[in-house]
Amino acid sequence: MARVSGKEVVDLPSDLYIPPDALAVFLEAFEGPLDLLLYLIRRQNMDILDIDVSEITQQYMEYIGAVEAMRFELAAEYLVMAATLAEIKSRMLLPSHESEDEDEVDPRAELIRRLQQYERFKQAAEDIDSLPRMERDTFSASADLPRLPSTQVHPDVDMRDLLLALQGVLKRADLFTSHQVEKERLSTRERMSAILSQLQGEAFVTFQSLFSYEEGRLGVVVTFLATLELVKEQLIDVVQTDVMGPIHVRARTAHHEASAQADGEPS
Amino acid sequence: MSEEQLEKIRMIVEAALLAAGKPLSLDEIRSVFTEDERPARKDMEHVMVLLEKACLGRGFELVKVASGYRLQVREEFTPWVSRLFEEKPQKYSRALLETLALIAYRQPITRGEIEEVRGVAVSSNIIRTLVEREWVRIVGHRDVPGRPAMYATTRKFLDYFNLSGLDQLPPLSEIRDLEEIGREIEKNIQSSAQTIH
Amino acid sequence: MSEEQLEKIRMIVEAALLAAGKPLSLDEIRSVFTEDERPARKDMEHVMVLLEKACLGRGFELVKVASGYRLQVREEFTPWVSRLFEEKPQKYSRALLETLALIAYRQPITRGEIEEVRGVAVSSNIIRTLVEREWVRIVGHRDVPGRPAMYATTRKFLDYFNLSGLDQLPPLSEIRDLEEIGREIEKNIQSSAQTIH
Repeated sequence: MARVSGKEVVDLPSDLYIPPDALAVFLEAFEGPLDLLLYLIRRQNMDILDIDVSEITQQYMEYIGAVEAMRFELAAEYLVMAATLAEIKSRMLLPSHESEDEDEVDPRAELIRRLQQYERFKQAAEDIDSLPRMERDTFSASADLPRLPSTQVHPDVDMRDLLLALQGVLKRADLFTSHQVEKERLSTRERMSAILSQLQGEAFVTFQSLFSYEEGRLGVVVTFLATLELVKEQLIDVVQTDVMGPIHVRARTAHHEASAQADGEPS
Repeated sequence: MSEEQLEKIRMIVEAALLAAGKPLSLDEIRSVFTEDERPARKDMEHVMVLLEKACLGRGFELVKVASGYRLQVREEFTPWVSRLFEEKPQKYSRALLETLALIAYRQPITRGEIEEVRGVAVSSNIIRTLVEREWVRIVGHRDVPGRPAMYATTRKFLDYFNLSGLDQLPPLSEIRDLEEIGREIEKNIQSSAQTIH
Repeated sequence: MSEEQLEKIRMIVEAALLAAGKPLSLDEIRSVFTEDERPARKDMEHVMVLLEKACLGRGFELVKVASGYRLQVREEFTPWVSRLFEEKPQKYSRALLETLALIAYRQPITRGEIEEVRGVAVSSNIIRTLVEREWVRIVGHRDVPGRPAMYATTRKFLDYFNLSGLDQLPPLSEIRDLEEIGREIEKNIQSSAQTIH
């Protein structure tokens, strides 16, 4: 039986009957007309540089003929090669004219060049096939992992991106014209947040404890403004039980706060 | 069995475990040997002990799990190895940045108030992401129906942006000039995108 | 760097390569270290030599391929290891291998140029298989009518065949003497190829 390596295909004497099965396998074994030609040349022990064109052409035609007789679909390339061979054969029969230009060379040259070229890559394909290959000649080594600590990587944020986002949203909300946001001192807003986190839980806190004297006059003013704003926004209760007595403050929502506390640990 | 034979079997077992990439039972390991060379279970167990010892001073160790033996990376090296699998952080969405900006400038603010300004709903994911990153926290609840949480920024937020206080945030009046900056950035992004192609 | 430090780095590198299960470049390996502990490239190369030596007498070895370093099963143990896998390793057709060889040695090359050498049409299936395996990719289009795609091999191709670079491919056989005859033709082809570029 035929082997796919091409060279060692079952020997089919050109003058003998070719069994149909063998022919099918045989055709599959060839990668095209050049491959078939190489096979024929090797089988005849010819030197590729000194091909007996008429002998090779004759054998080639016999194969083509046999294939066609079996009504196998034959790739057009095989027929083109048949025509090429016929042409070379006829040109070699003609005496070469001296008057022809200097480029006149052995008419076999182009065929030989192509055969050699093809043979190189046919060999190269075999070489590549014999390289040590993953999953056939070796396997990549991998080890399992113990449970990895989950490391979450946070995206970086540029202040400019943040401001651009704000600008976009303010534009949409048309807040530039009302200046609603702009009027407020941010330090007051920050202090409002700070006071609110101080007021976690139900307990009242003395009004004084909101102030820190180390902050100086400005700090006191900011805290005072923040307190007023919180009162205005109804976020805190300010209680004075006795006239001139101590003032107490507590978050308006303190009695519902217990669950929120876990989320918002003051930093 | 000779020392030498055991060594060779140990190498084959190591190769098999590293190629399998999953635990192999003792019998599965034995099945890589042809019948006439297959070690007895007792010998195989001995080989496993040899292999375990051979993994001292290496990056991996032999571990016995329910379905058999496996080679795994030594736990002590996971801090390094896990960096191989760190996913590149995705960029934050525009919606998240807008929400963050509003919390920064308008704190304390409820989700409803953010939605009012933005004109669209704020997904819980966004709030969760900001809270998980510890840039935003709940500082109280507004005393209105539903008692919505009020959000404020944290010290971590300030630290990240190198601010000593919120008053260091650019005033809103400057933000209008940002239009200029914005165009610049867009232009840069576009030109760098072009060089990539 | 002390002996001890180098040993530890060697173990970490081994762990990282086994965890990755694919080749890692020197810089990818270095990236598992934090900035302050990251070894210089020179030290890292030294560690790779240490690791290579440490794999003697083991079931696996360190190999350098195009994408970097890979730990893989020693070829001598493949007969045993391959019994783990029921599927036989895929065989590739001559047509595919010849096409691959032409792309590898003649890249960048168009399908038409491959067909010219092989003397037969190249099926789309073959190209698709090569591209799907990521052994081959389109690197451009030749500026001739039809603008045919030009193919080249990838690093994955080199990795798969255990090559560290194209120069490691087995050398092409010489074209023998009668080349004089073909030289004229070659020259013509080259000059027409040059006008193509």
